[in-house]
Order: sequence, then structure tokens, then C-alpha cells
Amino acid sequence: MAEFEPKIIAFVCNWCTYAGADLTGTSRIKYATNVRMIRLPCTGRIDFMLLLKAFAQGADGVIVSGCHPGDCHYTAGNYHARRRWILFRSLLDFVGFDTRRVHFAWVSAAEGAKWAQVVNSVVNEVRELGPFEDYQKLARVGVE
Amino acid sequence: MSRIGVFICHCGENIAATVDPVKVAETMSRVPGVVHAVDYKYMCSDPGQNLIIEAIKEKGLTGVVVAACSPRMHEPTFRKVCAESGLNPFLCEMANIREHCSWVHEKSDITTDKAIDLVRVIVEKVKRNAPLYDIKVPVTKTALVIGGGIAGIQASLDIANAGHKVILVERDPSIGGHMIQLSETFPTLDCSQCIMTPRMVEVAQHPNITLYTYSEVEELDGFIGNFKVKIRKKARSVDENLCTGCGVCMQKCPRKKIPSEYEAGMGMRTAIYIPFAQAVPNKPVIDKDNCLYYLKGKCKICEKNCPAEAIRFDQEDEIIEADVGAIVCATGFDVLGTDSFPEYGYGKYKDVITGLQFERLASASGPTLGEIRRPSDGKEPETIVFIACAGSRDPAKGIEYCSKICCMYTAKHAMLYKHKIHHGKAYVCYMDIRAGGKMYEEFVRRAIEEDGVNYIRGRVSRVYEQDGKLIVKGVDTLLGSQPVEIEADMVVLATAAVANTGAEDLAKKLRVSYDAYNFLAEAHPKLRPVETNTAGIFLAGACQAPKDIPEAVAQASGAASKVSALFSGDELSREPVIAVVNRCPPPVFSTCEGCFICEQACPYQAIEREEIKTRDGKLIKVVAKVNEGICQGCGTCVAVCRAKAIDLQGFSNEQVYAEVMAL
Amino acid sequence: MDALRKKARELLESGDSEVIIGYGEGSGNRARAIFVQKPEETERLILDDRCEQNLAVYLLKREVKSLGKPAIVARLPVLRTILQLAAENQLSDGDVAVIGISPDGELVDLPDFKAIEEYVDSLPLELSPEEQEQLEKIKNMSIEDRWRFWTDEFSRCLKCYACRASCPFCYCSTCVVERNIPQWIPVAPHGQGNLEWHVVRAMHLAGRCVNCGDCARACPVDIPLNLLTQKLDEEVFSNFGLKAGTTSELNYALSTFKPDDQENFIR
Amino acid sequence: MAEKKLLKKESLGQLFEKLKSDGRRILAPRKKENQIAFEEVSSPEEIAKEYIQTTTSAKFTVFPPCEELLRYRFEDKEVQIEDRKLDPPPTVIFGLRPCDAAGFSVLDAVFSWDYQDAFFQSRLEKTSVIGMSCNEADEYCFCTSVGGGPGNTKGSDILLTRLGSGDYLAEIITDKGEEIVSLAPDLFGPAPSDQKDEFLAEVPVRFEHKELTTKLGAFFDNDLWVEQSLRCVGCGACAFVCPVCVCFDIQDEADKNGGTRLRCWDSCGFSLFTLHTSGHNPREVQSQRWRQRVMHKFSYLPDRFEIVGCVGCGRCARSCPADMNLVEHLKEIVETK
Repeated sequence: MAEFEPKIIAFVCNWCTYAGADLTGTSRIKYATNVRMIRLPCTGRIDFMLLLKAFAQGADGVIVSGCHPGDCHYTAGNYHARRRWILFRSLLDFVGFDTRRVHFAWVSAAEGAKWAQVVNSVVNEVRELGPFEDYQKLARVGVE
Repeated sequence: MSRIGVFICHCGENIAATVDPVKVAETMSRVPGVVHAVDYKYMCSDPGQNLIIEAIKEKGLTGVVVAACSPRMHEPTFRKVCAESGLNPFLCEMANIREHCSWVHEKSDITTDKAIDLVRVIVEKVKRNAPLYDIKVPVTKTALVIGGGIAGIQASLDIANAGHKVILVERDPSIGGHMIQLSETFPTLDCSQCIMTPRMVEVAQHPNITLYTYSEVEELDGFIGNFKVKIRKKARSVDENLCTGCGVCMQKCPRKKIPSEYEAGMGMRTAIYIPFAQAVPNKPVIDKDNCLYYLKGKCKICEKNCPAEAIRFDQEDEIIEADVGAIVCATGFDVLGTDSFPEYGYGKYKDVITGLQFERLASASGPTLGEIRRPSDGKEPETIVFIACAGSRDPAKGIEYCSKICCMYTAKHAMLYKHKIHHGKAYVCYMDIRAGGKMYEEFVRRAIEEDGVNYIRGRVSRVYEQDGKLIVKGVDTLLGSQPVEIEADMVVLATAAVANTGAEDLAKKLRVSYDAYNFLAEAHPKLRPVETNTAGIFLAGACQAPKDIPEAVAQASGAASKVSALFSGDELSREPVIAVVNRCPPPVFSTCEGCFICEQACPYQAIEREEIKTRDGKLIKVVAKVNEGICQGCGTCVAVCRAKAIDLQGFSNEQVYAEVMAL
Repeated sequence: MDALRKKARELLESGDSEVIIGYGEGSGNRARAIFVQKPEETERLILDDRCEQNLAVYLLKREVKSLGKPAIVARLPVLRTILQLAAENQLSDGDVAVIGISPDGELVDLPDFKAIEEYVDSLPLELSPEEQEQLEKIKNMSIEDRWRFWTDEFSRCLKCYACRASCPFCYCSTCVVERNIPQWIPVAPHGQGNLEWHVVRAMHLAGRCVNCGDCARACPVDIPLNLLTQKLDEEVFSNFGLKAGTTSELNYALSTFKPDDQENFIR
Repeated sequence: MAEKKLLKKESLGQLFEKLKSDGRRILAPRKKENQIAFEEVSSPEEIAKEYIQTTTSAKFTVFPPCEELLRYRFEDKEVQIEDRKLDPPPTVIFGLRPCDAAGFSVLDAVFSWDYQDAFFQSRLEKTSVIGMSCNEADEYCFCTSVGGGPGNTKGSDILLTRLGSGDYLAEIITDKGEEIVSLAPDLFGPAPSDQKDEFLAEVPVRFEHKELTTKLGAFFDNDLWVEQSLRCVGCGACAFVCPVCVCFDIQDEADKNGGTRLRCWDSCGFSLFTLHTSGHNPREVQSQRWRQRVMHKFSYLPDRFEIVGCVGCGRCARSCPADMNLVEHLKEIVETK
């Protein structure tokens, strides 16, 4: 059977990472097809529940990416986001959720190459972990 | 039920080479809610745009999805097309199948499948898009300029000359700031006062400028276009309308030994005083802390002698309220005093002075009428040492930044000294020479080569007095760090430029952010250097960071043009991508519980408080309210709202959720 | 206990308070919340180790509010709850008279938020050794064991929301789980619905929970929910140096930041 | 009159074997930390020894907390519906208390009234109950006040009563019971002489439920509801541990391809219970929801089905985070002048 291809959902900010990914395109840098990007104004807007929904929806891995500290288009959104992720990650880990499936990055509008590299490495790491059935299976547990 | 039209662009071969647009269109046509799905070679071309226009009309589309390049590229184009066809532009979105798909993947079914996913995501979003309308905010076309230094003056004049009203507020009795204290200015060595005073007069006489000196901003309310400011006009104890500025009061005042602020302590003034001859306005103030009447309850000599009977000991502070649409903050900087340098004698050596003090000594209008004389005994210094980076670039002093102007003015000082005392010896102890700027490097070289100033690279460890001389101990790092010892008659410290006193309080009043050194923070270090985070408040000059005159002036003009642009219309129009707090039927009214965590999280202070009341005015609950004029639409509030009571138009919870569920 | 009754009586007689929210004898040798409105009924008030429920939950309850100005019997968790609720704009100074109770059961006079802040400041806020031990036990499990442990615990969850109802910080009139456009959290009590519910709830309490333990006590199927909030409280303190319920001014971990917050996990 | 037999304690194991080989799963009270719940067991040793009541009832066997009703798929722009096939596993509930057993008939009354609920009925039909009389009770028990009793046979197919010897007096009540006996006739000996009542717990009658029902007729607007429910925090614990609460809520869980329709337990304790789309809620405050709970069980159900919506198991009080004690409050109502 064919090698498992992970499904990766990325939540990115409009001003840095989305633009960075545009640059990846204009620079014609090739990367893995596994990622599906969802554009938001700012990492500050990214509700942690979205990540849960991504996994519920069958994602094997998630990427959250935005502007580097100090570069936020809205000056502080990414700082707020960073605190949110610090707590959310530790909580996920505490309930036994493998945080190697949740990746955070700062990718600026100038870092087209970094975006490709982030996607590729995440895809490879998650491919190693295999499909995230644990989470999807839960939706049936307790349903008679 | 939505009626979505999907338009797949080939972008010539850019997309079609790796993605199969026909398959994408065909798949989309089977998605519930999609009533029209076509592909075309160039959607952005006129015929392409016509496809959209026709479909909107014929199929009565409720939403348009253009799958092509990045929305950052063509979203405005296609939204305009929709608007022209009578469809609200915010019902149109783009799926990025070029930069995020066809250009980054090889030709394959997988690539096409990804394109399909990307389009479906946007289709599901657009199904939940709501028509949005630009936000109009009325604008009061009066600007408040805080600070009457060169930056504030420049900004005021530019705005006023653009035909708008300006209120200029200056804390001191006269405008002019630090620039009016300077003797000559680098790199041209033209006299500061000669170029400054005409500007000051122009301000005073300009019909569009209302000048409040000896005044401070007390309180600020409101938001861009609609600020309300309270200005405290401190009592001068002099009736400005009657006073002719004759100066008799000053001659008669018994208190004559008060260190003059204008002279940076190098000269003295009286208790009732006009800071300097060319002051604007040329009217005295009584310094209550030093006036005998205010201290002891008797004297009033000035009152007796004033021919205009303008003295008013009972005058009180006045609070002036004004509506302004924009604010330029030009509160400038200050310099460290010599007393913050233990290694250079804590300021107890009279002949160790700051650069600013040297300016006064060198100035024709200064206490020595421009002759360089030691404060201690009035002798001409035979040997003078200038120490650069006094405090600057020195973590030990808590100042890690470069004060930027010192290299240049130190070179200027050394030059002025040599021009006045030809036989004298001038040394400059420096760390690095930073002479970036038009004619700057040349200027420094002139000091060294033509005027024979000795530049010694190395830090000065100590300055101490020894039989009438100031011993300057340091090293010359260019000569293998060999110790250097100079017997000087006078030492000038290029002390660090620091944030002005009260900068922090002002920042809090204006609700603008400031950095670790209390310099006011720009909205973006590169792209929005004259704006602050608070819409409608701009920065000019050294209140943002140390700057020389041309930079301060340039930034002032920049800020002024931002203000003029803001004032160009009667209303300012903003993208409606902003947060909104929900409303729902009684008894809940809004799921907002008024915890105001969003208020703390908002980077723009855009969250206000709103009372929900019954018809008979009984308070039901206090909820958050987003100020449309201020909100920038980052959505941080949305993520911190537990009750999901606040949502972001254009990126609503429902939309983003649907996007995820489409994958 | 007599001091408590005396104080309560005074408050009612003086009219300073119209209802005392306190503890009384319940069933099965349990203590229960009682609402004393008549001075002579203050004799019903009790105070002992069984009095654990976080009474602050009633301060925001509509029917209780309608009884008039309240006084509340407040041990440390209740005191911290009051401060946190104040920080979140749910209580104002003077809304409630506080009958402070020290850890050893003595009455403490706490006239205003300021006094409560100072008093709370003087008490240790760490977890008890037992709590810490239990927390460490989970932390030391392998990640697989933790997953098994929690999915098994959550599998008992009936979504009765006793955890939410007994928590004074779950004061939303419409809880996120009840928002159905979109339906963020599955309403159904299946594995995913339960996990997401408890994860989201814990996140919503991060930096706000004062560790009163009522969520766990209330749970009819004994899910140790307080472990989740305890873990987050630990993170909030170690990362940001903040503790909930220590000040009446809002200083919430997730609406503030430091430019140098850790980011070793970010690429 | 039910047939009486003796079931020796050592024969239980064999009985379980027989039941399993007949393809039935056996659910019995199992202890885990301080929780006792009905779970599948394979031998009597796994069954909790001393207990008065399980925390949650056995209601879930016939009315699961979360039950799939149907699935649907989006095909092109059509919706394809896929009905649920019903074949619940044959189940024996062992050690069910008489109160819980009686609860099944209340559920049946509701689910098999005007609309025949196939989901419930198919499960009930496949379920047999081997009840266990109560040797002891606690202050929360009040079965005798609602027409039941510690040895009540209602709802059990076989009722066991543990005798001094540790052996069991088995009363074979229904055909389903006979069926079980017929799987292993030799395990059931001739009835002993012991008087069943001697081994039953004392459960004093706390109030007259008929009197209560009459009283409630005119009690709707009484202030007592507010007084009693002041400490109620408004959770659903009481309803979710109750063996007879039947309220449910329909939920669809869907994504782009289709979805599942689920039936989930609901509780009158929740603020969203009976909230209208308009925002109006006929039961806006907790006291009204508490009133609904009591009225439903002790007034509406009796009026409609001549059945009390409560079997006196006392679980709601044991589980209540705020110590809302049903029997105490019911007494209070009866005694109100």
C-alpha cells in the first residue's frame, strides 16, 4: 500500500506568513502538497478551538504561523497568540495529546524559503508519527 | 440558500500547467450552493471580468469566488468588479491556487485535488459572508501639536499652510525647544537662531495656529477624527494682553541669581523672566518657586514698576477644552546632566559641562557672548577635551542605544573652539565616529584635518581635579590601548539624549505605547514610522528617538502630511473588517458578560464600555463596545472572548469554522 | 462558630446585609449552602471541615441577588474568587460583605478588596502536598498513559455540566458549548465531545481558576477535573508569574504579554 | 404469584457461563475507586460486594446517553439518508435494585405511549433483569414512599434476595425469567423456608405520594420553589443519574460529506432547556426549572399515565453538588399548610 500522506492544516496570518507563502510561490520553491492553508488577519485571531476542530476534521498535523515578535502588523497580536500557545500546548501534553502534531512558526513575508522548509519538515515529522486516528476515533466512543 | 459563482483562472499556463482548471470547475459545480462554475484563461482580463459581471446579473449570484492568484494581488480588482455589478464587494473572495498551489507543486492529480480543497474552503467561507459597508467617521479638521520645538513648529506650519487649524501646546514659556539654545548647527555652521526665529515668529503670526505656551495637555479623550483635549494653561501671573514685553519688571526683580533653563545653567535669570530675547511670545512669566512674593508674601516690586500694570499675582491656571481630529506629538528629548557621571566627578567640577552647556558658551547670545570661558574662573581654556558617548551605548548607564547626534555636535564643538581659540588644544575621546548623513563625514574630517582637532579612540575612565587642572585618564585603542592622560582646562561631555521628562505620563494620557527608554513607539519600525498604535496620533522629532534637525524636520513634515491627508475629507472611510459585539434577545441582550478581558487584550484600546438599559433607564448590564474608528481588525479580542460574544467581520467564527470543516 | 453567628447576626440586625450566604447542616452528614435572612436563623450557620463548597458561585445567581445585599462566609478560595470576579468586572467593592475565615477557622475582618488582597497575599497559595502529589503522578506518566488515563476518565462524563454550574468563573449566560453557530464543541457526551469540552473549559479557566476544587467535587462520576486547571495554574505562574485571585485589578495571563515570553517551541 | 426457588451462591458462576454461552452480555455493578457502575462482567467475582446503589443507573442499557438515530450523506446536491439498523446485543442486567428495575416501566410508559420508540423498545426487548433485593438502605432511599420497596419485584424478570446463608431466594417473575431458568434448570433448587422480608432493608415511608400529587395540583405558584432551589446550581447531575428521566435532545454532527443524527440526554436543570428561538424562556430561572422537575415527576406523569416519575432510588440527592435532597423537599411540600 502507498505511503501514508498526512493531512496538514495551517492557520496563518495575512501579513507575514500568508505573504511569505506567496513569496514561496513567486520564487517557485517546491514543497509538499499536504498542507491546506487558512488565512486569518493575525495569529492573535487564531482561537485554540480551531486547532481542535482541525484535528476533529481529520488533520494529522497542524501548523500555526505568523509574524516574528516585534513585526506583528497589529503590533501585539502575535505576543498574545504566543502566550495562548504556551498554555494550550502544555494542556494538550497534559491530557496525553502528542504535541508533535502541533507546530508553531514565525514566518515573515520575506521568508518564502522558510515556509517551504517548515511545511516539508512538518510533513515529514507527522508522516513518521502516522495517521492521528486516536483523535478521530473519539467521535465514536460512547455513541451507541 | 446561497447562489455562489466560482471562477477558475488558468493564469495562462501559470495555473493550468500543473492544476487542471476544468476538473476544479467541474467538481465545484457539484458543491451544494454553487450555481455557476467556469474556468477561463485570464480572469483578471476584461473578458474574464465580464464573465463575472454577466454571471452576477444572469444567475443572481449571492457570492463570488475567484480561484486564481493571491488575494493580496487581485482581491481589490475582483471586489471592484462585483461592486460595479451591484454585488457587495465583501461577498467576493479569492482562492489562492497559484502562489499556494500551482507554482509550488508539480503537475499531478494531487495538485489538482489540493486546488479543489483550497477553492472549496473559500466557497464555504463565502456562503457565510455578509455584505459589509465601509465605516464613515466624521473628522474635526483641527490638529493638536504637542511641543513647540523645531519638530512641533515644522508640523504646525505645514498643517496650517495646508489650510487646517492647529493648536500648538508648549510646556515652557516660549516655543523654540532645544534648537533655539544651539549656537551653530552642523554641517553648515549656520547660526541656529538665525534660521529658527523666523519660524517661531511665523507660528505666532499664522492665522491658522493657536499657540498655548506655558501650557500642558491635561487629558485626552475620544479617537481618530474626534479627540477631545483638555489643556492646562498655567498661570503666568502676567496679563499677556496688557504686557508689552518692555522688560522693566525683569530689571527691577530682586531675585537675579536663578540658573536659567535657557542658558542650561550657564547663565542666570530673574524670578519674573522672559526665557530669552527672541522668545515667542515675548511676555514674561513669574517663576512661583523663586518669586519672593509667592515665597514670603511680600515684594511685588515688579507690580509697582510695571508701566502696563500687567502683573497678576492672583492669576489662576486655566483649563481649555478643544475638539481636535489628529494629534502630532513632538515633545522632544532631554540630555543627561553631568551629575549622572561619578567617573567624571558627579558634576562637582565646575569645568566639566554638557554639550548643551557648551552650546550656550559658544553662542553669541549666550552668557559669555560667544567667548569660550571656563565656568569656574572665566579663563579661556587652553586645553579642552570632548568626551563622546557619555552615557550612550553604555549598558552600565542603562542606555544601550546610540544618541546619534553627539558625534556630529562634538565635531562641531571642537571646530567652534578652534575657531575661537586658535592656539588651544582640542581633544575628542570617542568610541566610534558615526557620521552618516549628507556632508557629515566631510564635516568630521574637516574638524580633524583643517582644524587640527585630536581624535583619540578610546573610553575615558576617569576625570579628576589636580592643582587646577582636570586630569582626563583614558586609553588610545588605536595605539594598542596605551594609556592616555590629558591635563585639560575644560571637559565637555556629549551626554546621552534621553526621553523628555514626563514622556511616560504623556504617553499614558494619549494611550500610545513607548519603549523601554520612554521614547514614544511608532506603529511600525519601518513602514509606519510617524504613526502610533493609536489611530490619529502621530510622532515628530526626538520624542520617538534621538534625531538631528533635518531628520526631526523631515519627520515633522511627514506627520503633517499624514494629518493633512486625514483632513482631506469631511469623513474618513475605513474597511469594515472590524470586531463587533453581539446582541441577542432578552433576557440575555448580549452574550458579552462584561469581563473586559478584550479591553485589556486590544492593542488599540478600541474596546469601550456600553450600558444596556431598560426602556425606563434601569441598568441591565455593561457590555463591551468596539469603537469603529479605532478597531484595526486584528481579532485578538475574538480569540480571548470565552463567550464568543465578540466576532470579527470578514473573518467571523462561523466563516473560519466552515473553512476548517470544508477540509 | 459562635463568633461567625454573632457577626452574621450583627450584619442582619444592622441592615448592612440582607442575606448571609453560609453553610448549614445538609443531608448525609454533608454541609450545604444556606441563605440566612433572619437574625434568629443565624444559629443555623455552621463552620467546619465539611464546609468546602465555593459559595461565591451564588453571588452571581439571579434568585440569590434578588434577596438583597449579601454577606458571604469566605475561606481562602472564596476570597480569591471574589478578587478575581472583581478583576473581571463581575463584582464591585461594597457589593458583598465578606465574613473572612482564616485557615484555622478564625474570623478575619476584611472591609474591602484592598484588605482581602493584603490578607490573601499573606497566605500560602501553593497546592497541598496531596494535590501536588496527585498532579505529579499524572505528569510523570508516559504520554500514552496520560492519553489513556484522561480518555478513560472523560469516557464517564455525562455532560451534566456540574463542573460548570458549580464554578463561579463559569458565569457566561451562554456558554461556548451552547453557541451553535458554529457548534464549536460537540454537545454529545462522546469521547471527542467530552475531551474538547474539558480541554476548552480548562483553557477558559487558565489564569482565572483559584483552585477551589468544586469542579471535581461536583462531578457525579468523580473526574479529577481540578488537575487540569491546577496544571495550567502551574504553567501560568512559572511562565508569567501570575496567580489568579490575588488582585481586584485585571491582570490576566492571556490578555497581557511580555516581549520575552518563552518561545523555544516556535520554529 | 411468582414461583420461588433457591439459587446457591456457588451456582452463580455456572449461571453466568450459561448466560454467556447463550450469547448474552452480563452487566453488573462493578467497583472502580469510589465509583460503582454497571459494566460488562464475565464472572460473579467481578461484581461489587457491598453497595447500596450504583452512582449512575442502568437506564443507559435501554436509553443510551448518546445514541445514533440515522446518518446522511451529501451526494452531488442530494441528501442520502441511511436509517439505523437496530440489533442491540442480548443483555442481562444482574444485581439491579428493585427501584431501578421499577424504573424501566416508567421509561416504557413514556417511550411506548403515542409514539412507539423503536430504539428504546428494541433494546428493552433484548434486556432481561435479574434484580437484587436490598439488604440495606441509606437515608437517601425512599422507594417505599413512591410505591416501591426493597423487595419489590416490579420490573425484574427474576428477583434475587440474599439470605443469611449467602445463598439467594430467586423469584421467577416473567417469561424472560423462566427463559433464563430454563438455560440452567438444575441450578435452581426448591425454595427455602426463609421469609424474604426478614432479609430486606428497612425503608421508612417518608410521605404519601398520592397526597403529594394532589397537593401539587394547586402548588404551581407557591414561593417554596424559590426557597428550595436557592442553592441549586443548575446542572444536570440529578437528571443524568436518574433511572427514569427521559428528556433528550437531537444533535446533528456533520461535515462537508454528511453527518450523523444523535439523540443525547437533556436535563430540565439547564438554562437552555425549553429556551425558545425567540429568546423567550418559559422557565427563565432555576426555581422554575426545579418546579418543572418535581411537577413532571409527581404531577404530570401521574396525571397522564397513573405512574410516578420517581422510584425513590435517591441518586439525585447523593450526586447533587449542592445537596438538593429530593425527598426532604417533597416532604416539605406535603407538610406545607
